[in-house]
Amino acid sequence: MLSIKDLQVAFRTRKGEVSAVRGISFELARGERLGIVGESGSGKSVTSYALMRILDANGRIKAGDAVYSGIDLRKAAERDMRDLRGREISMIFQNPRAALNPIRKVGHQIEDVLRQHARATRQDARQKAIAALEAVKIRDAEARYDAYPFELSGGMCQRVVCAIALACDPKLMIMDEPTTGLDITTQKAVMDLVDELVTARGMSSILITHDLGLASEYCDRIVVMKDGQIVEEGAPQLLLSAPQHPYTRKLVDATPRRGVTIRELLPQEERRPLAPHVVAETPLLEVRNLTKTYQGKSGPVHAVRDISFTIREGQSVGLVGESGCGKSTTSAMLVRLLDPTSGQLLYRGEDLAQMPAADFARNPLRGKIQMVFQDATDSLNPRHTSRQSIAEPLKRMTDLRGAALAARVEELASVTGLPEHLLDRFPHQLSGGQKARVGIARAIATEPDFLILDEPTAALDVSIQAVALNLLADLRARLGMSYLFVSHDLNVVRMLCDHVIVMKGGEIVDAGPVEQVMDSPSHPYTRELLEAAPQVPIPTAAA
Amino acid sequence: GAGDTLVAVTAQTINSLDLHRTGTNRASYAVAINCYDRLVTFGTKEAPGGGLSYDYATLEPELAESWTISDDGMTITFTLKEASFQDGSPVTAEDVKWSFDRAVTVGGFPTVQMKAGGLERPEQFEAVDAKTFVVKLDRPSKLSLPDLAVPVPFIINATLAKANATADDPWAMEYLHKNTIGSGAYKVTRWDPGQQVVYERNEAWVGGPVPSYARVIMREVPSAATQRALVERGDVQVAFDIPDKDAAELAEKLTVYSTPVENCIHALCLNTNFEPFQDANVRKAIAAIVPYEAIFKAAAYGRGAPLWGGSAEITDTAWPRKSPYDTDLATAQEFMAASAYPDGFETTLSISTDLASWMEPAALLIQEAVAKIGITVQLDKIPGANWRTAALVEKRLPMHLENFGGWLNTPDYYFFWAYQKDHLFNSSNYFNEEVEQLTNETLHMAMDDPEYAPKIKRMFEIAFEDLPRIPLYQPALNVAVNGASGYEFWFHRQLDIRSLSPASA
Amino acid sequence: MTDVTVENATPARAKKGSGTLRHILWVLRENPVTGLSFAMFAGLLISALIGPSIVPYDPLATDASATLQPPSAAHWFGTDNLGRDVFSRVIVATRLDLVISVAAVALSFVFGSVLGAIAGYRGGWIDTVLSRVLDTIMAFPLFVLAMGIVAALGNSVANIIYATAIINIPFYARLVRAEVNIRRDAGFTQAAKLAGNSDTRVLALHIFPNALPPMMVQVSLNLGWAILNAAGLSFIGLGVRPPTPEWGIMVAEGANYIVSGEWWLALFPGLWLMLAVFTFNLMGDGLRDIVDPRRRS
Amino acid sequence: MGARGTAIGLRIAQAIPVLFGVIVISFLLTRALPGDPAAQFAGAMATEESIEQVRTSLGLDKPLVTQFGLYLGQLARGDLGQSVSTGQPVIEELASRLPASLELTLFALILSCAVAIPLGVLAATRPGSWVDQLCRLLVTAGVSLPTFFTGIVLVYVFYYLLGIAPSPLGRLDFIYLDPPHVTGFFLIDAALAGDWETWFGALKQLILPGLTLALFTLAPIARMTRAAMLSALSADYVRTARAAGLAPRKVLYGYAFRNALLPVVTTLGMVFSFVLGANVLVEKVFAWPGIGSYAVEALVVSDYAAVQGFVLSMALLFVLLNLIIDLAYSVIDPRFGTSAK
Ligand SMILES: Nc1ncnc2c1ncn2[C@@H]1O[C@H](COP(=O)(O)OP(=O)(O)OP(=O)(O)O)[C@@H](O)[C@H]1O
Ligand SMILES: Nc1ncnc2c1ncn2[C@@H]1O[C@H](COP(=O)(O)OP(=O)(O)OP(=O)(O)O)[C@@H](O)[C@H]1O
Ligand SMILES: [Mg+2]
Ligand SMILES: [Mg+2]
Repeated sequence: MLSIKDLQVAFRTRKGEVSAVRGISFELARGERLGIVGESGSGKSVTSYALMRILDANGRIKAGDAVYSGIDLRKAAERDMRDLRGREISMIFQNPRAALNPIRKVGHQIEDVLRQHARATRQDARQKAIAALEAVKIRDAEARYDAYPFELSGGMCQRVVCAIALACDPKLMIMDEPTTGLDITTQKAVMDLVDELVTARGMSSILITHDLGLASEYCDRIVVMKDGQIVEEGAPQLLLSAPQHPYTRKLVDATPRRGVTIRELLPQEERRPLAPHVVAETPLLEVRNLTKTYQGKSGPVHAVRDISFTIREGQSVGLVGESGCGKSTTSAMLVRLLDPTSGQLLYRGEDLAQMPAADFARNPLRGKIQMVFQDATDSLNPRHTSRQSIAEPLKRMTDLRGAALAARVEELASVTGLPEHLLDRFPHQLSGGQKARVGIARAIATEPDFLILDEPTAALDVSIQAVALNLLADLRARLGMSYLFVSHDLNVVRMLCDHVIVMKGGEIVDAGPVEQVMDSPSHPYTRELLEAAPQVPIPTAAA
Repeated sequence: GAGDTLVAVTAQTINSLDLHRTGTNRASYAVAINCYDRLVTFGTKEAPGGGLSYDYATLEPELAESWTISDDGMTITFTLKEASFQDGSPVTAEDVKWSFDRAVTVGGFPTVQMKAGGLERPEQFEAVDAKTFVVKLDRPSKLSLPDLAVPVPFIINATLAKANATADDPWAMEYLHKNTIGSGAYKVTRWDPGQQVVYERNEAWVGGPVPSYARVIMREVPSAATQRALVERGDVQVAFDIPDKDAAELAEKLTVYSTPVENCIHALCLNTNFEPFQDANVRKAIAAIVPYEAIFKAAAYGRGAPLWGGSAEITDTAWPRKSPYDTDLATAQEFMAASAYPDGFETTLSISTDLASWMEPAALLIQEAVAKIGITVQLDKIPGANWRTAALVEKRLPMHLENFGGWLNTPDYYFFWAYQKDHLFNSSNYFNEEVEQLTNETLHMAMDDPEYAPKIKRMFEIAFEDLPRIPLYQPALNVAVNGASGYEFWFHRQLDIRSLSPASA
Repeated sequence: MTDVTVENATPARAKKGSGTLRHILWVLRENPVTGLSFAMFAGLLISALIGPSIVPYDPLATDASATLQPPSAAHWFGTDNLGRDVFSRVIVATRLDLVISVAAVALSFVFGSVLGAIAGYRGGWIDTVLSRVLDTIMAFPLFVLAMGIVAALGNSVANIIYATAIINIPFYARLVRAEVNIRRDAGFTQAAKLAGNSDTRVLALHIFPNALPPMMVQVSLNLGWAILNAAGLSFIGLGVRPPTPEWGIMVAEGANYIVSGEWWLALFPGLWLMLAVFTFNLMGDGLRDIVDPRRRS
Repeated sequence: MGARGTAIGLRIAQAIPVLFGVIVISFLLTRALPGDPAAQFAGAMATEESIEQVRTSLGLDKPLVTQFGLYLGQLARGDLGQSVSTGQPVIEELASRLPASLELTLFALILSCAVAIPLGVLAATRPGSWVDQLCRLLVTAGVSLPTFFTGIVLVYVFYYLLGIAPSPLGRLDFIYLDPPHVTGFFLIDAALAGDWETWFGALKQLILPGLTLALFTLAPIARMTRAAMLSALSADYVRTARAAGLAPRKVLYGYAFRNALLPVVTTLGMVFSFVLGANVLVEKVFAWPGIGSYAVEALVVSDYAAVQGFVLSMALLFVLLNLIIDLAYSVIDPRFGTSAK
């Protein structure tokens, strides 16, 4: 149905020509579900844009053939391509909210496609649009027709995007990371829905993702891309259990899953034994009846309601839960960036909640409680080099100056595995993993006792995530820090933490040692979370 | 049709149709002139700069048919013409009395101007019968009759005015502000403040020959360049009061009348309240260094009349007249050396933003020239709104430019305003006992009185010796005309549209 | 160990300095229009600095024998009604005009930034009050407000600068407020707080510099505006005092001579004025790129 | 609709302190003006007493606070006072002059939008190309010219030299009569009256001053259109629309352009109020009987009531304009009034 041969795509940029896709070939049969995985920048998206011929103006297909049902996609006239898009081949993008025109009713957006491809007339467009909405199982489709994207939740937006994509009964559906940015439970619901529809209509599909778990769950065949080339392809089971190409192996290894240790995420040759960390009995931080209520425009928002827990010295506590359940609010209060509405924060017996957050900057304990942020890019000042960012806490909170300061910064860089020549780069000149290292180096600069990690790896590729997680584990062992690890990836929490807390709607619904909570979940919500997480069907790497 | 409509442009804004109203500006006097009659008016003569000019020496009837002056000169009896107001009602002596009463009662400028002619109180005016009107004076004055020919004592339809008066507003100020109810040659049919005034002819006018134009539009065009373009292209027939430069250049293409303004002098004033200027040698030094020629060229483009380099001997009573000074560095340096400030001094030369077009070039040239004798001058531009207070009322500007012109064309009248202590235009704070006395004596004295000429000459002598005001030149009123004729210059420097006619006619 | 780091640090720092220079050169070279605008700006600066000492005539000296001369070899831009050399006046005026615009923009930049930064960072009632005050200024017809201020205070160079600054403050304040507001809760702000910075430091050293790139565009537009504003004031008679040469006054006065054929009086100062404003306006994107480290590669 | 209604109500409420601020500042500003209005209006020949008389009649002999109180009372009765220099009630003059300024400004903006918006869109669809650079240079050149200079040059060339433009004498040549007053906008009034000759007359007068102002406003509008279009064109929803096979026109106008309109509308509002204030200079050149020239004259002679009335009416207009922008926003953007952005 679709056959691609030696496809090459290049972009003209200020720095010359960049080849994003360098000669890839694959075939897609009718009704087949193909997965494309690979790390960020490997050319997954560009491949799909090239098929649709919707590359940015500076990009072009340099060579190769792409034939869809006998039509040469490379040579077809723009008119014919337009006819093909949406009617024969559809696409779904990540971040569904942004993918919808914010100021147009979703019903009209569906109608636009229907009318464009002459699937509806003025009279029956509305009715067909509603039917399309119903097909993606949106409740109360009639009413949703008149809704604007901002009035819908993320999951609903993605359903609308699906409705647009499916409106004209295409034969091929391309999904480019369709669930990024969605909650883990929503993600599952959406994927199940799309899969069901695609199968039911006998369509072919291409799922682009960097999540091996997702790909193996919803695809018949997977191709692995790296640097614009396909390095391996095959059925999920086969590919995952016996990866041939080193890159695939690395990718498979790095994917967090049940029953592997954190070291096993790394490529085999890098697995040094992990020093054990010691969990003392003495409590480091006791949280008592912590509550935070925001004064929102439409009444108070109870972000955190009366939570209590204890973190012992050297202990790593995982905090999981859906988006908006209050994880970030809790961590902001613990790290004293935010004043709680009520409750106590006993740090080695001293109640930190008494001190206003605004004055905490001058407190000697400031250096003892630090944090690594969710989004490494956002957490680095775009105007500061890595060196400046790492030196900042040292300058403010220690007496180190001049050469001693420089030495300490370099030491921190080497501890976190940041090459020294990157120290004088600005954040935009660093990769995601490098930025994460800068963030970690900065957080441990003052040798804190307590480190909060607010989804520190959420924005990273799996292989980089694996390195970062190991780095954190090493540091914990070396410096004897306590961690509060905030995440929504249960597999990661399982590997890194001793103890886990599950939050929902601002409350703690479940808590206990990791094994207990995860292996025999007692609370239904915990169970739901665990089920929603895609599982990589890889037998625990024996080697 | 276009033939009986005249369009004139001017930069000035008419802000009231009633000259007597407080705050009425000079441009608005034109309405009083064109829409109302006075008892008498001045005759016409050939103007020195070409064209016609009013003639101060002859008085002609306007609403009055004739008048007699009693032997003691204290009573003037007027007999009125058979005239009617624009609403058809006849003009009576009662109307005249009411109008004169109004002028002397409302205060402000009209009252002051009436006073100059010895007309101060309503009791001085009497309507003997419908056609006979009597003015009684406190003392005989040569200024009384001419003062009745200035725009102020215009005659209003009293019946109509009173019908529109209220207890708060007995003189119908509000009504007259927006309506012209006279017997004059024109009436205002439309007034868009800040834009235009439209006059329409009164066919029944008896004050003079019926005007040629049935309709006259006075448009306000603030930009001189635009005015010039308009008249040059013939889109308007008259550009009134244009800058000297445009006048000089337009004169080659169109008819341009540049009439030296009678009894008006552009002068450099030295304030005797400030020490250096108390020194007569300093004043003379300055008078000898002022680059008259250059100023006349740069500020006036040669329009008007020079007022420098005259003979030292005074043989007649003509005024304005040339001062005996001329630009001469050596003389100036001599005077300066003889003064108490041989090394010069610093001072400020002030000009008004409103009059910058002539003051600024003049001031710049003066600034440059006096530097040669060691006087460092800082230029100061004073906002127009402040000028009167600073220069004339508070008299606090050390060195400044000034442009007084007297309506009544006699030297004593000029001296009265500009050389007498504390009088408004004496911005130099000048005081000289002899001048005070001479002025007082000559002000009301008949000009053919044998004592008159010697006294006036003496006044001139002192003025040129003491030099509180250094005459620069006599300015001209410039009017460019394209397609019309009959322009007549008036002392009030407003456009008299009554005498204008199409050029071909 | 210490020695090693000292050695290491020094080249690193040196590299950083030249990096900035290289960055600037790169920005200038990358876009021909930007490069052109900076070249023109350099020209303006040079004429402001050394102009008065190289012009052929004293800009204040009158010459009654050579008034209103059209451009010639002796007087490149002709002479004015007092015989002053227009070329000399135009060149000498550069300094004053640059001073007026730069000073006015600097003032409004500083005050607007402080006000906007506080409002954006603090939020709450301070923000509300400040926003209302700024709205009030904006609700004035700005040019007329400037006129009023100059008329009330008197038309000196300083007052023209103040008036221009005041009417521009709201633009900076609003811009900074918005920029600060979106970064108030950004990750790097929180990180800076964690590093022990007080609120003031966080605001001044971490958040505010990030608002600089968009502000640079505003600065460049305002520099041009300030000159136009001063020229407008001159046109209605509220400009700097004579005989000081200033472009606005020269254009305003020269405008009266256009119809009479002495076009050079308004044209050349007008051209220079336009050139300066043009230069400033074009510089905006370049300035922004220079202060924006994200544009570095 | 509820949220929008509340949001708009809130905007109106927010305008109240602004208006009060404007009243206070304009009051203080006028009192700070140099010159003694009493002396000014008593006339050149006035005596001490007559000046005092004028002062009392203008109420300027009372302490400032009392004057302010009286002024507020007057305002509450809808009375803006009487201009001393023109002798007319301020409100009447504003009513007759405001339409003139508005007509000119609107005309200029429409002219400007008609050029700048397509230009901006064009530049955005080809960023970095020579078309883009040329647009940038052109519009920047336009905004670099002092308006009075442009105006004079246009008059010189098109009226004086070529004679194709009508005389720069305000809103209507004197061969026409003003159309019957309905809105005060000559173009509209003449059209209503069906008097097409006058309509063309009024249009001809509008062209040069309109062009002068339009040249000046091209830059902000074109630049903002370009920027907004660029960001809209690179938005995900445009990619979605393209991937769904929508026609390029539909994508460009139905999707990208409508979203780009939002910032453009804001810019338009700012430009409008700016131009209305900056009209002053152009009105002077073209003898346009608008409120700008009125304000200048009033300011020069310290005519308190006129200046205050002018400033207040401009502030009201500004508030109204913001409301209109909000309304436009609420029409274009369904998110208006909700917290979502
Ligand atoms: N418009 C463009 N101009 C220049 N280079 C581009 C452009 N679009 C993409 N690229 C380059 O093409 C390469 C492949 O990008 P692509 O978006 O396909 O990656 P991806 O595999 O989808 O990554 P991700 O998982 O992060 O979405 C990248 O190196 C990117 O920098
Ligand atoms: N400043 C604020 N004002 C009002 N409500 C807020 C504020 N900050 C957070 N909230 C609300 O508090 C709740 C908890 O937010 P929080 O950021 O802690 O969630 P989270 O668990 O970290 O989610 P995510 O996984 O998306 O990061 C949410 O409902 C959020 O909308
Ligand atoms: Mg991608
Ligand atoms: Mg969070």
